[in-house]
Amino acid sequence: MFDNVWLIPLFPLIGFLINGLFGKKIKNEAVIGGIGTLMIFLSFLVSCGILMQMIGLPPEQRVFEKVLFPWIHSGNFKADMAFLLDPLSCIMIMVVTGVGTLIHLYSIGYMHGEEGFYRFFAYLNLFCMSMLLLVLGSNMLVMFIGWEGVGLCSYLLIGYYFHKKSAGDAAKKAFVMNRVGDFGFLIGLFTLYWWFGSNHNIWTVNFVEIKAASHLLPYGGVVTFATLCFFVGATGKSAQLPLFTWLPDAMEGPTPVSALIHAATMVTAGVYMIGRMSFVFVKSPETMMIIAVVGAATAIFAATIGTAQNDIKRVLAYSTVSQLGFMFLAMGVGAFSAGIFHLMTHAFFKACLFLGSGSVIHAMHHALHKVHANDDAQDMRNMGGLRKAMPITFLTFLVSTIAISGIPGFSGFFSKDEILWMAFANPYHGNLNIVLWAIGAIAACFTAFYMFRLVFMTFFGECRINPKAKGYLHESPLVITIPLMVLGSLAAVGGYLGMPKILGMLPNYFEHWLDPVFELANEYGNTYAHHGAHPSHGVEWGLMGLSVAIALVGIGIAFTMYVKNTELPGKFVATFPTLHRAVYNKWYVDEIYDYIFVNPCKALGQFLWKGFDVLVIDGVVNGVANVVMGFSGIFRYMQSGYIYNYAFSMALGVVVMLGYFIFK
Amino acid sequence: MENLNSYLIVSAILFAIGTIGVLTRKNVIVMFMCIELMLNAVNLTFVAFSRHLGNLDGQVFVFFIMTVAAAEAAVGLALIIAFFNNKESIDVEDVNLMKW
Amino acid sequence: MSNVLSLTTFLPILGVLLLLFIPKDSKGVLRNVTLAVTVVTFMVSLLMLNGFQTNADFQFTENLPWIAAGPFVMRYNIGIDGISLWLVILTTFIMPIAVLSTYTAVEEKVKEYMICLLLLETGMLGAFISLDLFLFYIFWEVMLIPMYFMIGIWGGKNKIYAAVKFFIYTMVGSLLMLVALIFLYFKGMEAGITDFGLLNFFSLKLDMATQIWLFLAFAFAFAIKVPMFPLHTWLPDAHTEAPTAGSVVLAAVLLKMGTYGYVRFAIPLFPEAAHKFAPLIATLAVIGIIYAALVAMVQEDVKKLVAYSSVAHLGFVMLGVFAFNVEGITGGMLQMINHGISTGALFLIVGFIYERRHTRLITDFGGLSKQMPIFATIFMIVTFSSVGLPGTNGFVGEFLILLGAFESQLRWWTIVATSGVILSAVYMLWVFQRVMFGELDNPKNQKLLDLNAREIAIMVPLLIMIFFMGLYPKPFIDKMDPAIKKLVAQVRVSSVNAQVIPAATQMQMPAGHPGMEQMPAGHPGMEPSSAPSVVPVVNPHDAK
Amino acid sequence: METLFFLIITLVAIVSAIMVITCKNPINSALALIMTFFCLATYYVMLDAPFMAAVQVMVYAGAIMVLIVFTIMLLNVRVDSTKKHSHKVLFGMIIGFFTLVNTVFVLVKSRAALPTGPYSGDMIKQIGHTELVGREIFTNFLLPFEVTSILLLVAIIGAVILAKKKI
Repeated sequence: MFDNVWLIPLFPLIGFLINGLFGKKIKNEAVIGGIGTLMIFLSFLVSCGILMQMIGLPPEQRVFEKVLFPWIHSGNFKADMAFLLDPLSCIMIMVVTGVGTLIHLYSIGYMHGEEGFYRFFAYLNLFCMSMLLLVLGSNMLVMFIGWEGVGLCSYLLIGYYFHKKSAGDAAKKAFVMNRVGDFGFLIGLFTLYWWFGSNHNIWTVNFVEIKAASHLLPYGGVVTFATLCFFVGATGKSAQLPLFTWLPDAMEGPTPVSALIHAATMVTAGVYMIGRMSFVFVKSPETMMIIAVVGAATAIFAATIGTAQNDIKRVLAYSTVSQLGFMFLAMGVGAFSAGIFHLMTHAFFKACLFLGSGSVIHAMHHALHKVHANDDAQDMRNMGGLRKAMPITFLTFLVSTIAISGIPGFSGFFSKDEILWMAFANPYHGNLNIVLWAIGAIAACFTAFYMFRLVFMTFFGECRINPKAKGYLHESPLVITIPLMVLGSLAAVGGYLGMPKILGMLPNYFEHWLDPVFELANEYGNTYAHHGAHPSHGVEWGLMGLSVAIALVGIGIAFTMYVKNTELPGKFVATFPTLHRAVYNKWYVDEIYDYIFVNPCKALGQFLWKGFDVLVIDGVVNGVANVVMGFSGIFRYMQSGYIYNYAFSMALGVVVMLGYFIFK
Repeated sequence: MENLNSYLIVSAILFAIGTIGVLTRKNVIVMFMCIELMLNAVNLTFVAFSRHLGNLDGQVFVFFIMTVAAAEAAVGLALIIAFFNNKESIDVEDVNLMKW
Repeated sequence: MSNVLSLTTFLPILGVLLLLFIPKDSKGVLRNVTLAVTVVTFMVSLLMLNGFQTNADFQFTENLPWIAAGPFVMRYNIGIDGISLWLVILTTFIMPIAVLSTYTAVEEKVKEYMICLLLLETGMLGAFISLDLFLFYIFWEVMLIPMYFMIGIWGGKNKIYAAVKFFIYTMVGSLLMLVALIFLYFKGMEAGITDFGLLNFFSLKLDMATQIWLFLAFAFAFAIKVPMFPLHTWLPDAHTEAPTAGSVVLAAVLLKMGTYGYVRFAIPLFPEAAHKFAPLIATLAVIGIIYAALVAMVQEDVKKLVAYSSVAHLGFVMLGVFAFNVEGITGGMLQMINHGISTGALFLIVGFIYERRHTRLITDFGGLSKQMPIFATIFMIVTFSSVGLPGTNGFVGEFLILLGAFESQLRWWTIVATSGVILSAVYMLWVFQRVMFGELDNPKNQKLLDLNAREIAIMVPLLIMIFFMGLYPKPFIDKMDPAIKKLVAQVRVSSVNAQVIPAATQMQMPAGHPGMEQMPAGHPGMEPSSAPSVVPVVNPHDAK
Repeated sequence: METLFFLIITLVAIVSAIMVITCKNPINSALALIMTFFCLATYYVMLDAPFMAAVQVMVYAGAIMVLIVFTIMLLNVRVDSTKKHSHKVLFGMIIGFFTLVNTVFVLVKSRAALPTGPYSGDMIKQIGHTELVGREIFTNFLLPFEVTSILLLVAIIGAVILAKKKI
């Protein structure tokens, strides 16, 4: 089975080629969607097979490299088109193909009747292929193909409604910000490659080889530089501070895209990359700290913005940014498996949330369309009371919301709580730990608040939709609700795979599974960790209770403000107008970026073109020409145009020259 | 047969007269004739030297010069006619299109 | 088989003779014959690819006496190695495409146009295969003339200005090169070299001062052709005014003359001087990358934008070449081919819409995706190839260049240059968005036709190459590898004497990577002697 | 006797040459030029080159001058324009004088060369000048001679194209 790993990215590629080249001719939506879904489902089956085989192996043997063909070989540099299977990539392919299949299925219903249906499925398949390359790549370069490939697909899918200017802008923004990250990734790659090569004559970009040689790396120093560069790459892809602004804008794409790319898979690539290279990252305490701080800061920063948004998808987008912050926090505190665990549970519940919001938007859109109303189908202020019309959507949405809020028993609780606990109890950051924990906890509170705000505004209370359209609201078709139900149930129970030890009911399968991957990183980490007294179980229980309480507080506030006492939000806004405006406008980050980067760049470009190129360089060039022209303008008066003048000068010349030679 | 020098001097005189004609006259046809005169002066030199040196190459050259002169006459006169058709004049002072 | 090289080079001239006998009104015949000639040339050049042995020697060599004027002996001395092989093939590959692109674009003076194209092809091929310095110079000048006419006769509004600017800029450089060439020959004669054969001069030992002056003269000529900042301003004008085929050939092949000149002549002939000036040239290259990207960003004319993007791409090539290691030069060579393909394709794309709308202003477009889906797809693929997306050809070259440069002493330059990757995405995507995305609001655009079969046929070979070179560049790299290794060895031997790198550091370095130094913790260090400010000031009298 | 004859011919040649450049009426110039040509033909006879003399008379005095006279008649331009440039004449004279001085010097200096060729006066008289020139032309100068035909052809075509009003 391992040998067939190349089939996993191949199937979506086939789907992409069929739909991309012939989709326009096929026309039949069922066939197009069927092909797209089938292909990724086949990949899912192969992935399952691989997972089964890997479970059957002893942990030490769970590494397998498959070289397809040599790719770039030049001088010392060697990069093959090769895939790496280990527990980490196994989890990732399962998530990508599994969630991917569901979202493909969902899209058949959601995208029904859209212009360019085939295009959508082609892009979606291409995305899956790129993502699978990213997680399967056995060297940094193959990973980079996927890394940029998903950026490309994200660009294409955000710009799916290309006739809208906002969609085009968002697509471009996403790609460019990702490119900023790629810049970091490349520099990091170069640094590592160069360091290993020049110091130890190990010229490699292969993960396995780097892992084998990682003991040679120093702590800090060059590793800090390299890992920080990689981390820049991760912030670009995973929408962390300061490169997060593209993700909310990316909601311009169709909702399944938001679910697949901007929640479940692509944006987690940064987390995955850090996990993949944990043995390098952990060698730099400084980088670890920066990752933890950036993660925590993003978590709280995005959560605050999420509280004030009215667009249902934007709330979810900021929630995604915030949850990614949690994952980075986990990575930064050395809780790699917890981070990956959160990645997985997040994929379940956030995909479910997005798809659920898609279902709502779909219903709203149809209802509004029927009565020719121009209201915004995504604005929560136009919703309310939808739980009766859309019971399945409501139920799955509620389950996922509970999961993300961290209510015990649901998946989000296990992963998030582990992250918070590790933030508190990790041996790396000393006194910073308590701050990290506090920020994380507050962010969790905000999370519970804005998520329940979302649920209450959408599904509870008065129905604020255009009254005429009210009668047309109804539950989405089965092809949409089935993925919702599957994901909803995963969101509910997925957490039991990685139950914390302290609860003791089940072993932490997840952590054990990933042990072979992160063992080395933990070992390196131990060499400089502060081995203080381990916090007792009591503390752990206490913190767990505290985080649950915090989540409940958040839910309570949301309940008070949006169900019981609905004029409270208005009062709040009236009391703190500046604060609300700042939060509503996302702390003006976009404007600041425009002011600092975009506009100066354009101005500089204009100046260099009009000022330097045209005035200075061409000025010199044309100036030289003009001087010559000036002189010739004077000299040309020697040309009288009369033949005898020329004859005279010629004869004179002959006479003088002859005379010179004769009489000299 | 006179000595070579006398022929050479005659030839030089004719050549100089031709030059003066080209430089002073304004009638294109007269200028043209003066050029023929100069050519003939050169021919005389050729023949004189040929005879003096006992080598017929010079005379063959004269033969070629005459061919060129004939060709020149044909084309030159055609040019003059074309010019006259345009300007109703054969005065060189009217030929000044190349003026700066 | 032995003279396949001459055959390839002069087939276009035979084609010209053939064209002379076709009446100028039968435009269709003229076009088809030209196409046939270029296709046959391409086929013949493929024979060459087939017979090419993967080693570092010059192959298919021919060495015949040509002009012997006293002490000046010029020979018809030609041959190719892995470096020039691909450029020759690129040239023959691009020409049929260029010809095909003129079928509807050029209606006036078709015969003359086709003759110009074919002469141009011979000139370019000749320059790539010459192993005699003087022969190279002659071909170098030969290709100038048809290009001059193509811009000057079939160009746009401001064609005369552009043509003259192009001509004079190049001429200035090539005259300097000629002077240097003759001086070099005299130096060679002192050392017992009896003709202009390039290989003889490789073994010529020149003192540093002479090298510097000769290198500067050659470098200047090539820098104009590349073009490197700040000698680039002829390029946007020439590109904007030239007809589509002219732009394609100019971008795809002519610009490569400059970079090829560095690789084949300037660097191996004067290795020590090249080392000395590497920081300066790398600086200019990096400035070119950033500068051209910024300027491209604000262009209003699509073609000008593509022209500036050329400047940026060739900046990458220069950076790679001056890394003086296998990776960098391989990347540079690949990038030369890539740039030929993707920028050529971009110019064709601009040509397609220009033919339809007779405007190139970005603001005149918008929302074309809706009306022209095939065009949109192709444009997008080419855009991403130009941006250097992995999986397309652009990435392989760019990556190897940056990797090679990072390994060499040009580390900080590389970091700055890498940011050009961001900027290239900005300007290419921005123009793509403004042209293809958005509302189709201009009524003139609403009746645009999508690409026809001929236009698709033009683009398909380019698209195939884009993906083939991106996914499986091995055949390309393998063929050029021995020649590049030889070049690197040639340059490195002298670099030991060049005093650019302290000799002690050199000794510790593992083989293959000059200029490497242990990185001080956390802060990648750089040899103080390679700072860009160390541009030697040389007294002209030292050259004597 | 022969010297006297030479002097008379020289006088006639120079006087008619001067008339060529001084006559107001181009016809008179042309007639004077014909006179000069005849004198030159005489010189050729005196130089033992009767064939050249014959050609001179036929080509120059005959063909070319007829063409010129014909053109003058055709265009019917009688006198030069009234504009006078005395400085022009002065300059012309000066340059002409120096030309004369130069030419004489050059020619006289070159006299130093001694007879080297195989064709003596006796030989010419014995075999015949025409035959000797003919041999020379058709052996050593065959290619140039043939090329002259192309020259003439080009001249004919050129003249036709130029003289036609509309092509």
